[in-house]
Amino acid sequence: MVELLAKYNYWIVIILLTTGLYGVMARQNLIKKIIALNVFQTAVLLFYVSMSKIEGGTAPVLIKGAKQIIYDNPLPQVLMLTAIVVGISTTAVALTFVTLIYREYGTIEEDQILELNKHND
Amino acid sequence: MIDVAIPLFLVVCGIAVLLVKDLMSSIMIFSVYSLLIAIEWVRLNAIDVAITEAAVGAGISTVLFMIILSRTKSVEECKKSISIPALLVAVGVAGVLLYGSVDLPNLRDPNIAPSTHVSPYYLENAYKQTGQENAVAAILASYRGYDTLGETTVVATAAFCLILLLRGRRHTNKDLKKYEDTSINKCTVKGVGIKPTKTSPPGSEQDKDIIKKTVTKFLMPFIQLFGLYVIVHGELGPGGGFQGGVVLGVSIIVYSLVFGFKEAQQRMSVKAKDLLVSSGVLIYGGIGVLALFFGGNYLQYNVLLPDPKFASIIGILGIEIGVGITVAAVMITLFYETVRIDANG
Amino acid sequence: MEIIESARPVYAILVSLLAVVFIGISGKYPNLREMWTMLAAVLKFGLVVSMLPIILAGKVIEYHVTTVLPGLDIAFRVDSLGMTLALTASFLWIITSVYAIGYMRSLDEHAQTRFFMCFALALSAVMGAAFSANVFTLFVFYEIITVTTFGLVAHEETSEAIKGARRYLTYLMGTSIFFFLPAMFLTYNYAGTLDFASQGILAGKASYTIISIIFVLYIAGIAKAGMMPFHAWLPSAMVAPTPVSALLHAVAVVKVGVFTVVRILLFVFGIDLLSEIGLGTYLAYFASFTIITASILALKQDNLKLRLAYSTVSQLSYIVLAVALLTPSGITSSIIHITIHAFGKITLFFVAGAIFVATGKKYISQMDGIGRRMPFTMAAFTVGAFSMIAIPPFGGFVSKWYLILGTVEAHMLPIMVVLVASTLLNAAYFLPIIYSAFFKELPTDEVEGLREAPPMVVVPLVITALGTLTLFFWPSLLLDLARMVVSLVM
Amino acid sequence: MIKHLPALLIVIPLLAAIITPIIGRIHWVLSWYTVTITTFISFVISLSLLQTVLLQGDISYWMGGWQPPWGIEYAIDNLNVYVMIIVSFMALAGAIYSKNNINVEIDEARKPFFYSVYLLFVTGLMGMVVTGDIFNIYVFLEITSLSGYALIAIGKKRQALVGAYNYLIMGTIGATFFLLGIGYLYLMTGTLNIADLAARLPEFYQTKAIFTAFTFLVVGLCIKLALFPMHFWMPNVYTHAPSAVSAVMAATGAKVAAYAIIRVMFTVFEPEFYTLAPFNIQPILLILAVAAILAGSIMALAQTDIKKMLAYSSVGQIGYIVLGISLMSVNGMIGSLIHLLNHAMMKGALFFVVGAVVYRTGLTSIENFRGLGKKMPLSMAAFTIAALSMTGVPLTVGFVSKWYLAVASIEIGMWWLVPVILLSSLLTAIYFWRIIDAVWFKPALGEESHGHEHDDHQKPKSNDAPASMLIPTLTVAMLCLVFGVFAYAPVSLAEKAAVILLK
Repeated sequence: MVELLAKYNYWIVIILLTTGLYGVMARQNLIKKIIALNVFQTAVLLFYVSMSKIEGGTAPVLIKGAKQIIYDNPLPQVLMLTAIVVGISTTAVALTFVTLIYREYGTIEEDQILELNKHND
Repeated sequence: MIDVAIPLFLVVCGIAVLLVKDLMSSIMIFSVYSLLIAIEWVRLNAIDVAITEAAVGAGISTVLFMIILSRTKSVEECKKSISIPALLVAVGVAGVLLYGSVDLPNLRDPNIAPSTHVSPYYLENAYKQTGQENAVAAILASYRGYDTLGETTVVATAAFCLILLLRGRRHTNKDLKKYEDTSINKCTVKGVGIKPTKTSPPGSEQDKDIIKKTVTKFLMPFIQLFGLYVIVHGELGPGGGFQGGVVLGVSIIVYSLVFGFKEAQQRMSVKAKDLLVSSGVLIYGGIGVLALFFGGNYLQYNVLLPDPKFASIIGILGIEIGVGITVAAVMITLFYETVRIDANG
Repeated sequence: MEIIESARPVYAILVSLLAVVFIGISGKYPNLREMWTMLAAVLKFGLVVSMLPIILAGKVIEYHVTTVLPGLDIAFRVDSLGMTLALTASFLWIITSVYAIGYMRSLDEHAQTRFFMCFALALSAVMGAAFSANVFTLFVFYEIITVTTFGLVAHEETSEAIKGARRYLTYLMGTSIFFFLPAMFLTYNYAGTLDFASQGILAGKASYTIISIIFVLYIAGIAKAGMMPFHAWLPSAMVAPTPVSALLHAVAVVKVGVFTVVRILLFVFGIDLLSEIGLGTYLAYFASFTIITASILALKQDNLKLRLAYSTVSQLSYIVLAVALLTPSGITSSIIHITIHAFGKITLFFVAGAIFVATGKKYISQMDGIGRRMPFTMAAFTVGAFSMIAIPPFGGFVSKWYLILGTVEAHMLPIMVVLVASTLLNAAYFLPIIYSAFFKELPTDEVEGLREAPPMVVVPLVITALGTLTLFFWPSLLLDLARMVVSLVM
Repeated sequence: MIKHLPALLIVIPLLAAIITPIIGRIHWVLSWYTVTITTFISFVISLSLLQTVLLQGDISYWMGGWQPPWGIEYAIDNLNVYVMIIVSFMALAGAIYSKNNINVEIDEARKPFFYSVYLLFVTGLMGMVVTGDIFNIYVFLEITSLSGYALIAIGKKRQALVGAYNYLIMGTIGATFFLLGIGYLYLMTGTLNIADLAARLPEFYQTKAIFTAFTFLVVGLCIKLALFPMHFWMPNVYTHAPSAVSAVMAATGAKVAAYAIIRVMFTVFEPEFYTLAPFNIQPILLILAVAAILAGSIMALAQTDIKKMLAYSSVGQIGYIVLGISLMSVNGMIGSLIHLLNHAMMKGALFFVVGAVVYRTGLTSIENFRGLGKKMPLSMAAFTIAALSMTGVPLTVGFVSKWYLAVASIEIGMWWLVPVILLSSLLTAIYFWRIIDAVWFKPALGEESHGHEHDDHQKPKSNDAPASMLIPTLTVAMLCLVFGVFAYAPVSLAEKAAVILLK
């Protein structure tokens, strides 16, 4: 049980990641796919940030003079700041595609779009 | 206990997001999910990440999703339930992950490699070398400042992409009408949002609402001041260009939500905003180039002034401002461009 | 052996390449365009002839162009074997050019510019193949011939022509990608080099099994030599205009094919290695099979060009058979037959073309009595046919004589039987044509207006027919070249 | 400033890309000049870096003056300078080419943004190549991906949007996998610097976590690379993107993804890993590569749209690159590396020509190529050269790559790969010959069949592409021949890189 809890966040990451991935691939709705993609990405964020935490550590804001303080690892946090920003950028572009697709096809369901493409070819 | 509960809630929300058919509810749940994850970041002492996640995940992306939703359909259609190939892939990925996590080190273990190899150097030297008390800001802006330049560029790229795709006239498809009424669309459950072009951009209906306007007008300087503060504050505590930029951007977005798109444009014209997207990155990149002329490497701030530590502080401040400008401008761009969509369609 | 560094072989190749450019530019002025062709043909022949004394003096000319990859060079080396092919091809190009101009203009063919461009390109490649110093260079030019002649075969652009050309390309490209290329690759892998050497390069480098596999791959890969079962491209390429069939399918393409076989057998494997494993014998019997089968198939053809095509298939295997005997006389026969057959067969094709130009007839059954109205043409045909059958005093006799000597030297009597049978078959499919052309009556409704083709068509075929005679009486140049090859490899 | 060339290589185009929209307000042509000049500068800098690397050895540039592993390092060696040259050259060619070609897709008002995004795309690729920090690869991967999605979506047909959307989804999944892989590596080693990772990883080679990290890194990149069976997003993308974009993407995007795979497989991980890892990786890659080669060729055969055909042919060609990697021998690696260059040129030229045809006729069906030899002789000559090169005819670049792959296969005893390569060459020959045949030997659609009439004097007027498109097309096509004949120059470079990778 202790062993299980020691890796608790890993399991959560795996569940979220798998859920998101399944959602991206299985859903037909283009917006739903993007939401799922976001869930998928946040799972990775959770993975990184989880590894930055150290037992008994404090946030990595350095306190002058204090020597014996254990700080959490700041690096994964920095990396994830980048990843979040990348994520929103991707989402914005993806959503733009969705609106344009809706304007051109009148639907945001993948199977219907495929159907329409077939008609066109 | 809460450390166990929040992730569990996350999982519940994550699954619920996918199960809910109504897209609006789905987005709301996703918003909750983002907030939950921000709380989780706080629990994990990642304050900077938490602020960004709250502003970006729960704030901006929810707004974006909703705008887009108002332009398309809000209901997922009643199609098949389970996709076998997707399930197989997902199970495969989960399998590999499970397999890999068997010999991963325990969480929170202070002796794992990330905590012993590179990061101690940052914690030890960040203040000495960069004058930043917030180690996150020190790494973000200085040690890995180049990554951050890249990241700012990603944001600017997104803005340029949107402009490229949405500005000007796209040809519209003539065959669209032909297919719109055919059997393909019969599966729609409620028929909500089938004629999306009729819904107006959020904001324009509320022109008459004086109270909102007054409050907004009153609040606006404070929000923006707060944004600036967050940008500059990164040196001492959580905060920085991204977070502050998002806040600044949100202030303009709120303004245009309340006062309408046209009014907001008078405050900040599209051209000026485009210019800001570029100028933020240019400030950032320019400071890097400046360092070259002072004999340092690219983005080496400590050569800019005689006192290396002070130079570093100034340099980092400069790039944080650059990031802030770009991020704010991009957030506004995302909003402006998506709102403008059907004006062109 | 003295080696002379000279770029002259490269010039011989470049002449017609340059001509391609000029032909392309002056496409709108047919006379100017044809002048380039003629000029290039004469220049090329002159360049080849200018190298002849050096070769006859026992020297070789070498020129290294570039190294593509370590071990893969583009390099040229002019020796007696290559010289034979180069001389034949460049001389016949002059004649064929005259003939082609006459033929194309008489029939008012379309896309003549493209036609002459491809023609010149193909000739460049033939020179390149003749002068190749290693398998790689040879392979490159072999492929270039395939591609450029595709343009000639497909010339008519009718669906039949396209179909024939596709088949042509499929066979030649397919075999060379699937067999020739791997063979070369394996050679490189085991021998470590691809340069031709007079004693071969594979001896002692690989086990007999591997060598046999490489051998089979080479033989299967060089489909241009027309060995069965990869011969079917030849008849289907007969859809091309007759000058193409004449030069390319009686001379350039197929001769490069057999030349490649000879080159590979003698200079990659080497006589000693082949006789040690006994591969020559297998090849000889294999070739015999093609000789007989193709002759029988030729008997059944009514289309004159098709009959000639099958005759070519059979005659090419003579050359392969001769070299496979691995004896001095055998090799001599194979080399001189490259030239002798070229002269004979080109005459026959010219005749077929001349008949088509004059009468529009393609089928043997329509040619009764034609000899009376076209005496020069049919006389030339007779000369060519007799040379094919190997009746003295025509060139064909010389090579068959050496071939028989070769079988005796190799103690392969069964082959002798094949030769006799094939000679009879040759006679059986050529003599009836001559007979009906001269001794049967013309159908009465056709008497009017039937006469010889224009002089530009007739003169060349008379010249080649005379050439066949010359080769019987003065074969010394050819024999000298052949003997030099023999002394080199033996 | 010479010392700072590695940084300037990326910083110049990056800042130029940011300025481009502003400059473009004056007149869009200025933005075109910006892009052309900047890519040219990058190309020149790459050449100068090549010289430095050859003469003085590898270069390490510390961003912000921080020593690795604490700061971000630009590590330039034989391998990435070689890829840099390919990318910057093709980017330059694409930029010149796009000047007129892009008229088909967008109006003048948006051109400055197009060029900005184009330059960002290229910068992202170049940034991925020169960096010595694995997370930095991810950041630049995202720059290039985002701009790539937008570039595709401006395609004229609405299918372009769907293609771009699917690419975005797949690309994001791939990038996220890559990020996840980095996370595993980081968790085990605590570092992000590639050289440092290489030094610290060997003790973990047998762990499951590192194997997982490897799997996610490579799978993520394979999605980007469009390796069979992860290729399905790619044909639609190449088909519907603007031709200039398809050309540059095929010529550079896939190449950089392949480069990243090589980097991860042989620099981050060292060859020893493949003997110690819990599963044997080589056969899996090998099978995927062979499947890609055959499937790509076969599917290309079935296409009627030329762009789609080229896209499927790319699937096969990517198989070649992966095949060379999976052989894990010096000659195989040379084959892969040389194919990076060769395929970039061949596919670039082919897409350039197709773009010119679209520009002139607006159609992309293979039928439509009939009789084009007379109308667009120079373009079609370039097409023919590139197509012959694709089939692997000697004296063209295609032959060189295949030769090395075959040598490597025999060398390690996998002779059965040779027939595979041959078969695919044959299939390639078939699907390209269809077109060459139609171009030169068939009358144009709608024209009467000639029969025997004399058409030399009345042939249709040649109406070839404008010079801005012809020049890059012909240059690239000629290079297919030049490097086919003088193959030794790139091969020696590739050989140096291969030897170091497999040491």
